[in-house]
Amino acid sequence: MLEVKNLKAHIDTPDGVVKAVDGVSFIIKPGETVGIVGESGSGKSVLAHSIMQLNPKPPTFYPQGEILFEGRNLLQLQEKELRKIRGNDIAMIFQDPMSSLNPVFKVGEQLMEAILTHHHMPKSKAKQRAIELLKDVGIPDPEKRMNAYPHQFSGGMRQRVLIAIALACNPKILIADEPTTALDVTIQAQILELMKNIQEKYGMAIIIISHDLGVIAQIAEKVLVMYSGRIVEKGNVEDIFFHTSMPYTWSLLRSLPRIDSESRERLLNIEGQPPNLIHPPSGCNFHPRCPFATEQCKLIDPELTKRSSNHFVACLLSEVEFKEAKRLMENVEQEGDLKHV
Amino acid sequence: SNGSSSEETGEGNSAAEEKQTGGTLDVAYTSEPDTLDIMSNASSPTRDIAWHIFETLVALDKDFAVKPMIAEDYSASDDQKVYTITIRDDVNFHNGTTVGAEDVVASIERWRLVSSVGKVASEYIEDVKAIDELTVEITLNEVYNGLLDDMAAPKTGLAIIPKEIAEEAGEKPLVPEQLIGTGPYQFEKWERGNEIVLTRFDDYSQREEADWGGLTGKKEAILDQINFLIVKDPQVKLNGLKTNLYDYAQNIPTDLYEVIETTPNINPVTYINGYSMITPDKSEPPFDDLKVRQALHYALDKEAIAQSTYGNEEFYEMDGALFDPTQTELYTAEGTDTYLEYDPEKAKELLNESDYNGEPITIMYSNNNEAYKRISQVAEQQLEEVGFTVELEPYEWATYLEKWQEPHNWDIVVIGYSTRFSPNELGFLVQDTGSSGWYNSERWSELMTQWGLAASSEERQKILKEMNQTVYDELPFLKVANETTLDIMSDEIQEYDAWIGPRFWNTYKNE
Amino acid sequence: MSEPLLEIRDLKMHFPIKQGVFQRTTNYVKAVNGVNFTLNKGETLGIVGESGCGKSTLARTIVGLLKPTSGDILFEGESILQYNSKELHQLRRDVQMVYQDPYTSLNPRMRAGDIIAAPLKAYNQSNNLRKRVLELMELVGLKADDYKKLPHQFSGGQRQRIGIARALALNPKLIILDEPVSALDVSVQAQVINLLEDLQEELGLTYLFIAHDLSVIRHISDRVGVMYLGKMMEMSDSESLYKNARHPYTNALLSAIPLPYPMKEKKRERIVLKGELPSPSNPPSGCVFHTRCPFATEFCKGNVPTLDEGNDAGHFVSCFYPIENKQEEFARQ
Amino acid sequence: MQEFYNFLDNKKGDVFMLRRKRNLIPFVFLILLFLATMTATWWLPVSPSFMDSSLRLMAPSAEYWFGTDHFGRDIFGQTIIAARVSLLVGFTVAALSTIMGTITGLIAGYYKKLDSIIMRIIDGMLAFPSLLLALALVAALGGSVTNIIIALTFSFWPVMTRVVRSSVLQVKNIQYVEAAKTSGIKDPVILSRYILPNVMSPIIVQGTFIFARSILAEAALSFLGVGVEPSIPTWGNMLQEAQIYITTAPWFSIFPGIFIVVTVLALNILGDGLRDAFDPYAKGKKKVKKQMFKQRKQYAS
Amino acid sequence: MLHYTLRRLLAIIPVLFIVSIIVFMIVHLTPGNPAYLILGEDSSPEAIEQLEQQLGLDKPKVVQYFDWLGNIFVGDLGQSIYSEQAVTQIIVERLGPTFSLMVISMLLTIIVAIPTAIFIVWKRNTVLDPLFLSGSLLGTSIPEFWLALLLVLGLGVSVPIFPVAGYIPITDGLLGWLHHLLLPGIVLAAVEIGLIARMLRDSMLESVNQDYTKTARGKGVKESTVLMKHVFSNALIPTTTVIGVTVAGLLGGTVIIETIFTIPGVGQLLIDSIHRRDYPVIQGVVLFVAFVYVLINLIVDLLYAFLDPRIRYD
Ligand SMILES: Nc1ncnc2c1ncn2[C@@H]1O[C@H](COP(=O)(O)OP(=O)(O)OP(=O)(O)O)[C@@H](O)[C@H]1O
Ligand SMILES: Nc1ncnc2c1ncn2[C@@H]1O[C@H](COP(=O)(O)OP(=O)(O)OP(=O)(O)O)[C@@H](O)[C@H]1O
Ligand SMILES: [Mg+2]
Ligand SMILES: [Mg+2]
Repeated sequence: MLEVKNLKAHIDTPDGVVKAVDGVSFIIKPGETVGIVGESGSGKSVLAHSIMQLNPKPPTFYPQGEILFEGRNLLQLQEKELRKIRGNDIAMIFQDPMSSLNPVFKVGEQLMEAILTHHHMPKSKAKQRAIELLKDVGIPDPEKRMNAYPHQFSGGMRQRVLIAIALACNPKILIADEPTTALDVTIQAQILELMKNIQEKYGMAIIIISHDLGVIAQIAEKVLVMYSGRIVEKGNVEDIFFHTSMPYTWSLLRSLPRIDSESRERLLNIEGQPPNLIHPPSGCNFHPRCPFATEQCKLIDPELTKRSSNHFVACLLSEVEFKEAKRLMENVEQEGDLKHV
Repeated sequence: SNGSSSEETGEGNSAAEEKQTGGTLDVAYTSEPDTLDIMSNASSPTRDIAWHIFETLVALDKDFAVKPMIAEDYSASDDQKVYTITIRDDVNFHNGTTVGAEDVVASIERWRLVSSVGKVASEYIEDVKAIDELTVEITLNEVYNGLLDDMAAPKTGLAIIPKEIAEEAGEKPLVPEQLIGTGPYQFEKWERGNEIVLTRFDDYSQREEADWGGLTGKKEAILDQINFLIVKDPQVKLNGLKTNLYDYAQNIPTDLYEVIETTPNINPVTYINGYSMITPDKSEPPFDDLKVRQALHYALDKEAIAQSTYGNEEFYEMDGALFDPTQTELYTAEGTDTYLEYDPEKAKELLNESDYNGEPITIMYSNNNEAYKRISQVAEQQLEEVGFTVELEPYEWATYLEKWQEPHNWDIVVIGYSTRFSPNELGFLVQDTGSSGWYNSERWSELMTQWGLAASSEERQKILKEMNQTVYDELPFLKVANETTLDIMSDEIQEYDAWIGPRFWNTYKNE
Repeated sequence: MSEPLLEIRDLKMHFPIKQGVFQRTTNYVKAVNGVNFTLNKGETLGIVGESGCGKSTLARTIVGLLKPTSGDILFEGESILQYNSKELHQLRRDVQMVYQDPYTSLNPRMRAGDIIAAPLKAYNQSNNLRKRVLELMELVGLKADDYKKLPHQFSGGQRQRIGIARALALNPKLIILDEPVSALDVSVQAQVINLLEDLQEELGLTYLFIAHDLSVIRHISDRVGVMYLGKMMEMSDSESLYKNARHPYTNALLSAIPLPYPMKEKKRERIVLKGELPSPSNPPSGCVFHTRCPFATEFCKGNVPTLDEGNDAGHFVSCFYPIENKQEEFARQ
Repeated sequence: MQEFYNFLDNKKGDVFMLRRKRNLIPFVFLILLFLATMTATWWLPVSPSFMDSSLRLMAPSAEYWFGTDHFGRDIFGQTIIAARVSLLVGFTVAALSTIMGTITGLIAGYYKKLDSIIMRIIDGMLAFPSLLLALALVAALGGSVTNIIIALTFSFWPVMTRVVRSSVLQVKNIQYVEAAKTSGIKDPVILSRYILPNVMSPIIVQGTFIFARSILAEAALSFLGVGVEPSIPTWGNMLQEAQIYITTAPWFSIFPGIFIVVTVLALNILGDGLRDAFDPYAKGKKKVKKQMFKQRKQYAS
Repeated sequence: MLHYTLRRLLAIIPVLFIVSIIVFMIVHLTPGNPAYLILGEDSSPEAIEQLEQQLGLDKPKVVQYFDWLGNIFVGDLGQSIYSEQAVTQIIVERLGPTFSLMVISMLLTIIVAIPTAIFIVWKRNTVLDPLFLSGSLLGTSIPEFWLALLLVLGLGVSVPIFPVAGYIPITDGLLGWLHHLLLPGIVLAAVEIGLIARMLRDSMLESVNQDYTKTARGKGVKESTVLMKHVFSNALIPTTTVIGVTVAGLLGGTVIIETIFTIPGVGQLLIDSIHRRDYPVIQGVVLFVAFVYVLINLIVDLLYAFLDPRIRYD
């Protein structure tokens, strides 16, 4: 249904060109849920915006690649055709709930606009639908809250409004850029449930970007891991969570605070600075921070290679090498810990 | 040329055409009068509009000679102290009543109160009384030959109004409802800031003398209505005439003459309009010193000033006399020989001899008039060339008037005076006032007294020559040039005669 | 026990709802509706709760951005509501806030470095300014060449870090963090949490930490408060709360945590809260949770529970029928 | 750590607005105009105030580039000299009213309590026709450029205040202002570094408007006798004097007119540059265009 | 809000009071005296004194002021020294033309400026933008009388579509009214269009890249709608302010346009009265203009709260 082929999205700045998305490819099928995780600043939002063709041009430009939606390249579509797709076929939940709502319009109006843009119906009906949507996303007292302005909403409430806007037209693809960051877990669960229901009902595909690996685990079937504008690992959830064979993903998972862990235990994190996207490191982008990096990693830029049927990894280490390295590392750490104790 | 007092414009063949009665004339008039009370207000806008409404006992004809108007006849006693005036018996007021001696007496009484000319005359008047229905007798306390001139003055002359109104108004200016005269047009309405409307007075009692002209003789109201529209901008007037929005526009900058000449359906109208002058303040240094005034005189190249100011030679005349050449009774060129002497070297010498030490002198002028502004600017340059230090101080008219009253506010003013009809009216020579720059001259005062007593034309000519001479000897002011006013009118207007200002009787539109 | 740094006494913050041409007040949103707690020096109090229950409002009231409808806020024993502007200025050096919203809380026309430097300049700590800023930036994981970038050139998480660096700049006594890590990837999140903990140890900082991520809360907090509809439902030290949640709402909350184990996650049972979501402008009578509480009775509708200490010392709960001994159940999960 | 500092030091010195060609040209123009007018008396072949009534209203020629006026003065010289007072009036009035308007507007918009007082005074000030004010000033202090500047400043300043205030009302509600407040940043800094840059664009638009209008208004006041001496030319009073010659001697009005327009344009471009310096979104447009062009080519091939 | 409105309405009184003092002082301190003007160039000091007495100008200024103020409270602004008409009546008479002119020019301004600004923002990266910029600046820096003359010569004289001057009240026919006011309206509008379109363009450019526009675009909303609705309504505040000030200013009359097109409006009234030192009229007009300003600015202030709900006054 959606195929992204070797997409590059670069941003021009006075200091140079930021290679925010630098050669990303993936495919989404109807009814599928793809999670995107990755370091903050790795280009997830830019990628999402590229699919929607919403990056401001300038400064953003697309030096290469294709985004094929139902066979049409979104990069080359006329604004008019894009418009028909946006909101209706592909909808997006924006990352920032605070500034993504227009401060001078009532929440209800903004929601109704989403409905009325693609469907001709009387205003009263649209209003009805809007109220329903608000209710679905868990806004209390939706009739009254329709008349509130965004600044009168809490962060989570605004986020839910954005979700409602995205869901308004039952899109074929939903791009959710950190849709639940501002939500408490109960509402988060409710929202994820809602998304799943719609997915089941209409065969909607979902691209969900999140830092909350729990959320990814809960909803996604496939996962893409991004690092400095590239996909460094992709595969089924299980592959990613249990058969990680990419040092970055592995480090990421290790940084998680666990609900069952002792409090105050020091969290692990990835050492070093995130890469400079204007002048990315040579070879493998992750090498300066990779605990297993070799001299080779500095020179050779690894391609995404197949590990198992659905599992692709961009790393020079083979699965076996990686496992070995991992084991060694964990041993060292434990020894270190013992010394401390 | 502007040498003749009245200028007939309009094409030759038009006279042959049938007069068209009726119609409305739209006149673009530059400034709105403060009042239409012609007796109390000496401004040109008041005069130009009000003389359609009001008439005087005696009036000036086209050659500026006094002729009867409402009066049938007049005579003076042998001792020249008693004037007997008879009134025409059929003169109607706009309110339907007829002019009687009582009305005239009341009007004279009011005139003595409110008119600046009337106030001068009033000092000589002992008594005014009605002898019968149509006869009035004025008794003077001493011989005063200016009386008839004063009564006939186009500005603040003796307009005849109904007795009740004269008494009711007293010193106050006439309000619109009181604008009842005997003229060929009557007052209709006044929308402040917009227009003044006059309509034909159907019961107007005409005089028969077609050749008198001026403000008397045969006046025929042919048009139904005259609208005086207040239009300030010259370009608007011109464009309005081009597009038939107006039929007549008063006071166009002479610089636009070329345009007018080349526009087919617009004809120029010109008439004399007094002269511009440079008046030094004679009460204070440096100009209390005659030498410095002489330096001023020699420093000014009046022809250059006039050319820069008026542009087209048609519109100014280099003549140094106190009156206009068309005023045959008053004009004499004698005594004005030094008028155009321009000698900067001599001016420098005179300045060196004097006490003047380069302290700045102030030229004050009112910038409501483009001409004064230009004269000042050119004069500034010429004066600086001979060693004066000059500062220009333009003011708007009201401020100017107030500043004018105080000698320390200025050293020189640039101003103009409209045509005057007797030495009595020469405001710029009235002794010891701001307007004359505090001119104090026994010689001049003596001449004025003689003027009041002079009866014959020869006597007067002699005095006038002496007056010119005095002005050039004592230099109370420096005349720049005679001005000619330019009006424009549509070629539909026929048999139009401007005299000294726009007058719309005896004229008509051919559409 | 160390001494209290911040005391909140029966704090209420009601926003007027305005309607009509003349914007007359027709009702109030009772965003914070009677909250009490004490925060001790060097402690971290985590606040969790339903979205829209008044957490941010509480935070904004504490830093003096909103004038509370009633109640009192004591900082080091003094009521800050009576402070004049000079005292307030001094207070602000000690109390800093990290905003929930990383986008609008940064001046779009200031460079990242200047944003972080601003509080330092405000308190005349300008010597070695640049060095200090770069240190702070490094602490929160920003690069040196980010110094002169403008906010819109950063990603969401990067902006959040600027906000954190700004709050840390002055070494305040109390930092109020309104969802500081929700936009961060786990690695940076770990880095920031580690940093916060280190700083607390080193400088004895006190945190009021608002978050939705219960794992993070658990990790960082000494005590946790659970809010619902403008009120505190439960408050205890975090061990006790996570192991032995007594309020039905807390319980539901804990059961809804998504876990990063795909297999488990897909099988897991959750307690789903039913019922209409109540509106803060028209809160339910009695216990505000009764409309959605699985254990509610008629009694709950008519009576307002208070935040009481039960058998466990230091474990306060505002419920007539608190759940006892949930430990085993929790362990099973 | 050390390398961080080195890195920064290399990049020191912000992209000053004049680095852009678009800003450089108007800047150079204004500087040249300023120098030209200040030194005009030395290099102009004919004294601009030299009158010769025989040379009235001559069309532009090799000798008189811009023709002559009704006194036969050289319009080119007049136009150059006129820049003195016009620029002085324009700049001073624009600068003064912008500065005062910005200050009062910031304060009124930011402090609720002062708002009602300041704005009522501003309302009152707005009501005074500048002409009346100028007349009174001339009466009190005598006629001069200073009085024109004062009178015009008084009439333009309140408008600026209102414009600034309205934007401040809007901006001050955005969270970064709150955030700054809670960081302990003092009000003057909040006003100057947080609010002002975000209300810059209406200020610049209004400021250049004031510049243009005050040059013209100066003429209107001069005409009423409260202006500078007529022998000192200004663009405004040149235009005023040229008014009746608009059809017969169009060059008389066209040249000062062009100078006004070009100066305002130059100033405006500079103002825009200034705003762009504050505008985070307005950077690097040009380069991108080139790249987009390239990209399109690629697609085409 | 109601409270705020009432407070503001009450505040009109002190504002007008202060304005009244200042205008009185200014008017009476300005040199020039109606007595000189009425009596003309060569009047005698005695006559002037007499007239001053008659006009009540010889009384102490304080007395004159309080006489005037006392009458204002009963709604009487006094009488013109010249026409002896009531000042209120004079203002009312002159208000018709001025108000008409204001309406026409404001309508023109808004009709042209707003779509232009939106269009330009839409085409912001094309050559149209700098062109527009120069155009708008031309509008603001071209003297009104120039433009007026050009238009009159073009559309009044060469191709006589419009009358070159004059005014017809709307009661004499809507068409004639419009016909006479269109040219002056255009001239006035040209200056304002330059300013307002510029103001709007710049404010819109400020918000054209805000996140909420992405949301709107993401909904599939047309770019033009995004601009016209979302960007536009966020950019309105400074523009509204300028429009407010302009409207109020126009109600005070525009001397140049009224003169060139001979429209008997408040501007001409004021300038004529200043020239004539018709004190009661000057004072009355200024007070009236002040009142209009305060009122319009109040409306604009209230509008802010509607245009941006985050703005609150209490
Ligand atoms: N307008 C811009 N100018 C310059 N750089 C930009 C711009 N927008 C984004 N970037 C850079 O592009 C990179 C990718 O940004 P993006 O917003 O896609 O990150 P992200 O993966 O969504 O991160 P997060 O999870 O923190 O939101 C970041 O390094 C950011 O600094
Ligand atoms: N300015 C305001 N005017 C009216 N109501 C407001 C205002 N600000 C907040 N509210 C309301 O107050 C309630 C609490 O909001 P608050 O932002 O404190 O919630 P929160 O607990 O921080 O939620 P979240 O986790 O979603 O950020 C919400 O119902 C919100 O709509
Ligand atoms: Mg992002
Ligand atoms: Mg919140």
